[in-house]
Amino acid sequence: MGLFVNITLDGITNGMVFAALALALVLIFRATKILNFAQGAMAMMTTFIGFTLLNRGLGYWWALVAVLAIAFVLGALVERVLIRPLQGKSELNPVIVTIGLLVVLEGLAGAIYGNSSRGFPPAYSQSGLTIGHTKIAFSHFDIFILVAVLVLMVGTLALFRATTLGLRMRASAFSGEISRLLGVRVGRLLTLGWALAGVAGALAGFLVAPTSSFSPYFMDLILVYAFTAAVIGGLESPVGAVAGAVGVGLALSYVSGYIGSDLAPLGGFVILIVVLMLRPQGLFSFGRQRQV
Amino acid sequence: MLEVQELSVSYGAVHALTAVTFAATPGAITAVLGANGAGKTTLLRSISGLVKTQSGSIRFNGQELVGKTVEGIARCGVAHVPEGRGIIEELTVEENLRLATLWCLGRRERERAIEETFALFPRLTGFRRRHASILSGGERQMLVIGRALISRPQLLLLDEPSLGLAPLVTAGLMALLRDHTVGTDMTVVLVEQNARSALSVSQRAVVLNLGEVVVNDAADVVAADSNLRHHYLGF
Amino acid sequence: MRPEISRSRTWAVAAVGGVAALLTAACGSSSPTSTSNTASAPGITASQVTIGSTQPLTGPAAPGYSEIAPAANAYFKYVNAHGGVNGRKINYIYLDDQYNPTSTATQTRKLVLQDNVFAIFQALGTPTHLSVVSYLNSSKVPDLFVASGCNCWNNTSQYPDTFGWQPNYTIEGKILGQYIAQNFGSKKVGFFLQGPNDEFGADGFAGVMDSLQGKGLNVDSTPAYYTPTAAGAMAVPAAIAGLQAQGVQVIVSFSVPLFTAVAEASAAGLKYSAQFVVSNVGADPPTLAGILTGGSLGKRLPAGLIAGTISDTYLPLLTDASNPWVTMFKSIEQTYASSLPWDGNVEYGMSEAYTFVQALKAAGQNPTRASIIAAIQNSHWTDGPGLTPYAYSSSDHNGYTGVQMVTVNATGDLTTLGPIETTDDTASGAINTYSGAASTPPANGIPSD
Amino acid sequence: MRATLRNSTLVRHGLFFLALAVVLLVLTSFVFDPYTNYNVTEVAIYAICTAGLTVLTGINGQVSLGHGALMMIGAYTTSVLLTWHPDLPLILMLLASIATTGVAGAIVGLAGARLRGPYLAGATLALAVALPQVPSHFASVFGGNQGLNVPTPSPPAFLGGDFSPEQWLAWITLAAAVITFFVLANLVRGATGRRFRMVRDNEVAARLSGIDVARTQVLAYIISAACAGLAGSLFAYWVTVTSPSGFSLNLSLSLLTAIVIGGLGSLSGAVIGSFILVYLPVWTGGFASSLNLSSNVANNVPLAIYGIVLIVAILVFPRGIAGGIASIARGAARVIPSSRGPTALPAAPESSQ
Repeated sequence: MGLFVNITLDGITNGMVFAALALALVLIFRATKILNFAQGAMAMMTTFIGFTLLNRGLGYWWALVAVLAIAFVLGALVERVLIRPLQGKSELNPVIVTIGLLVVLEGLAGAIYGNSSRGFPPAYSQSGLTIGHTKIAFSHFDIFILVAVLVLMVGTLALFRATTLGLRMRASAFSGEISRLLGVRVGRLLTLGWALAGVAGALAGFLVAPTSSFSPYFMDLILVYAFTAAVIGGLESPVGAVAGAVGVGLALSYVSGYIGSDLAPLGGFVILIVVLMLRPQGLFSFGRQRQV
Repeated sequence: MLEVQELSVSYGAVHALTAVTFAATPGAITAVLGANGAGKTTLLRSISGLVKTQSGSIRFNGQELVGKTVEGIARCGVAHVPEGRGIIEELTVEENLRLATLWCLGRRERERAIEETFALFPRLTGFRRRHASILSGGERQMLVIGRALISRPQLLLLDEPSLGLAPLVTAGLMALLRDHTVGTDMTVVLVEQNARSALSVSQRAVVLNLGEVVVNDAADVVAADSNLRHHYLGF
Repeated sequence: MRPEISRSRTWAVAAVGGVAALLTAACGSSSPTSTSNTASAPGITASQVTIGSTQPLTGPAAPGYSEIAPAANAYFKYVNAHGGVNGRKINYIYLDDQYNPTSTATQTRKLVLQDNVFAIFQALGTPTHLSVVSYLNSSKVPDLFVASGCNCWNNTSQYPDTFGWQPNYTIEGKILGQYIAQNFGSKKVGFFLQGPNDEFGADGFAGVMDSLQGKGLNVDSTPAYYTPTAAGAMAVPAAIAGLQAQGVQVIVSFSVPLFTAVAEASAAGLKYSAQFVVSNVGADPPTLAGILTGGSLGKRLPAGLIAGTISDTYLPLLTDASNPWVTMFKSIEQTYASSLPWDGNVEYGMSEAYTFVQALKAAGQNPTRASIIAAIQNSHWTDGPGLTPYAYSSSDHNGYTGVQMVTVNATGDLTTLGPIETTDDTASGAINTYSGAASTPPANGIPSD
Repeated sequence: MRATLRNSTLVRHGLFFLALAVVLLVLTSFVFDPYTNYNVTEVAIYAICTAGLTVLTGINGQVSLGHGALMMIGAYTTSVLLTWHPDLPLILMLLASIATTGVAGAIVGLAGARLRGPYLAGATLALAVALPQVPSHFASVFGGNQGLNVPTPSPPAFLGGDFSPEQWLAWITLAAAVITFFVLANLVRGATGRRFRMVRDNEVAARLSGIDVARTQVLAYIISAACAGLAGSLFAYWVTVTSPSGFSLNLSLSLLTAIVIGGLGSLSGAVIGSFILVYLPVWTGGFASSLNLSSNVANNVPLAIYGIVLIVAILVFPRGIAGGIASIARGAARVIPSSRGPTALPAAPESSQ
């Protein structure tokens, strides 16, 4: 029973971390219909910048704010410089460019910071809480992760559903040409989508770094799981992304806890396939198949 | 007042428009007619900035439009209803309308304009919060016309609004269009394959053939010229 | 006339000189005491010896281990700056294989076919090096001092050109197991291993079980395994939670440093205060502390996290300032590789480089691939940084034969627990206390013949 | 004679590939040193796999981020069979790997036929990550993370004692590559290729013209997987060890990168992409080591340069290098109309559009 509780809590925490990055992927997919393979590497880079700021003596929260701002600019820059020129070409080209960016950023971080892993400070204590007389695998930092990701999700939802900015962003994503004809400055909104995704990714980096070995590659695997989660969730829905991510987190955790840690990625794969076979457009998609 | 002068557009080696010159006046509907591939859609797309022009000028109320961005032109009061009912299916009906109000109307005016549009097309009211993808062809056309009018444009560009609609619905739409144009300061350019119904509501007509203007005259004169009708308009 | 005499004398001188030259040349090709260098083997020129290696410079095994080859190279730079070996400079090419056997295979081909190395030296990792050991032996490339404790390197019939160096995992496991049996007899013992089906974890497990079996101990003989990949690291907390659920009190860990660190941190996160007994390869305190605390940044973790961890060593303690090997290597590190931290990996890399120079010297003025193999098999080196003698002979390609138990103290340094002990890798081989005297390095720091 | 040449694709391709085979035979036998042969073998292995991926992604329009996993199935088929029956002939190993991977491709294709665009990408990506866990878990059959060792095929005795194993493997692999490209070039030009392209360009139109879209997609997957299986089997012989780490997500992404950089939808693009895949890291590595940098920088500069080359290549040649060459050739043909037209480009028997 204790094992089950701990494994479940571990799965939820991991899932929340995947969710933060999955939200970033969803933001970009909604804006530009592009799968950004460099999302994890961008988050890695900003987390290293945060690491430098912390080393220079900046306080944790100030460093976090600075990093989120830098990530905003980085996201915007990537869209303007690398993605914009590819508009209207083969849909695989942006995929290759983001893979290229991933490689460049990892090379750059390795050259500057070295390839070895290091520790990264958490916002709060990472030792497990005691409830009654039982110790559980859930810490103050895990609570922080949970709250931060939920706030991110609700914020994303509110932006899309309740603000005119969100309306314009959705419109730009679904139909750039019609939106432009209605006076929407689509280019800026696509840039904004990438910038906001950069922010979500950077937050994910700050949340993941203390729980894993912090190195230029520390986001690679998170990206794969976040990607799986976003696909399960339907790629366009923030709620779907979070639900998918928690599902993937739990699947990984149960498989490694009860079957064997080496099979964990298979757990993620199996739920992805089950979901996609039942709903080829993911769980929370708009069901556009009627159009065809 | 829209003045197009010596406008040329080409796609690679293909000349889509060659030295097109015409004018459209406020308070009137100017029909642009011609066979498939005559360059009608290209003409509208170059006015709204979607197509890069090669030479010539497009002036609206004295402002040069060539060189402006699509959204910049839209914000000059130009509403373009593209071919194939340009609604955004993933947004709700109300969101489609609201989107068109965002840059031109204040917060309070916005809500009133939306209510007025629903009053104008009561059939849309029931679908207010539904995705626009579930609308029928006629309903979609109501939505795009309503959306075009909601921003109170000074220049309305309509591309084949009757395509695929039942004759009765088309007639209703055309009548509505005339009511909203004649006697106002709005300039309307109506591109149609269905020349007969277009000419019935238009005041002027421009006939294009292979990218060149072959006729530019009053609508009733064009409608009366059976030779012209036979050659270019197919009725 | 005069010119005649003069000419005949010139002839005579020339003839004598010619004979002398011939004699010298003849001696040079047959006697190791000659003074002229020839390109006697692939990778050997008159002035240089090129050797190659594959190392985890990046990837999951990089933390700590990525320092080993640069440290060895620092020792070679020192030797080169002091005249080299028989006038030859050592050129050490080490390529990154990311601890990925596929990459090891391709990088080793590059070293052998493209860079034309004389020997492979210090190639790191059990799963990685297993992918090329057959290739190297079929190509007759000396495969010296594999940086791994797998028993498999000691296989003189299949791999006559391969030599281990550190005590193999079974030797190490037996001595660790004996300590557990003597000190934690009443506790439940479990395992955290690289694996399954990884010789590193399997050999260590076998060694520990040799010492535990038949002593009435409470052993959970189903080990928890980890995969040495990024995905594997994420799964460690669940694996540790599994051991906790089984009531394991002593965790025997054959793991690379990153995974030792993750395992200990996971246990701390679960408030699971098991006793960790970790193989030497995964227990270097500076490396673990570096991973756990984030170097210059973080607060040091609670002392309880790595303090109290039990391990073993076969080299002098890093902090033993009275040991001449330690002071020598430390000063070489400060001159030739000042960016490296002073830790167990650096000591390891330099010690192994020292052994290589011993072998190269013993292989003669103009070494060949066969002569260096013979030299190691016939060596009975008495000097060297290790605590125990080497086992090398024509039938044994194991290196060091024993270890001394250590523990991490409250300040994060190692202190010894008891005597140096030696054994072999058979199940029945007895464990003996080693009482030989420690050697001292030669004055110039370069092995004599 | 000339008319036959122009009209029969089969004959023209046959002659072209025969000539290619002769050129390769001369190069590998008399020009290349063992290390070059070793690298050329790698190029040929990737070319076989990327040619299959080109059929699937470039010509049939189905994205696969999981072809590394399919190569893995081929490699393990060979390696497991070799541990059971070390004496079976190599050709049997290759055929067995093609068969098992083809079956796996049918399964993936059946599942994939329900999925589109990013969803297919997601599913195949997850496959690429998950499948290598199987051999690592079922260690008794697959050797775990350590993998299975594969003996290098030794050249037959009549070739002489100093005939290097590298050269022998280069012969085998290049022969397999030439045959694969011959078969695929004909397939792509023929009715099957036309069906593939119709499904890619417009599923609805394809369906209306009587094409069974799902069946076509599964067929494309099977063909593509068979190529991956062949490549995987040769890969096992080339690396001499088959372990899960050889088939990481990186491999799958590299294969996709190769076909896009080379020129999506063109078989010559697959070859160009495979060359880049093998030689770009060699060049960037050489360049970086010539700069005499500190070890952190030296280890990572090749990686960064590799990424920059990928990005710049796509920005400069949005249709890949083969596409870029083709449009330069077309431009030249337009400037000098008397020069030989597009028919004079037999080196690109693809024509995707």
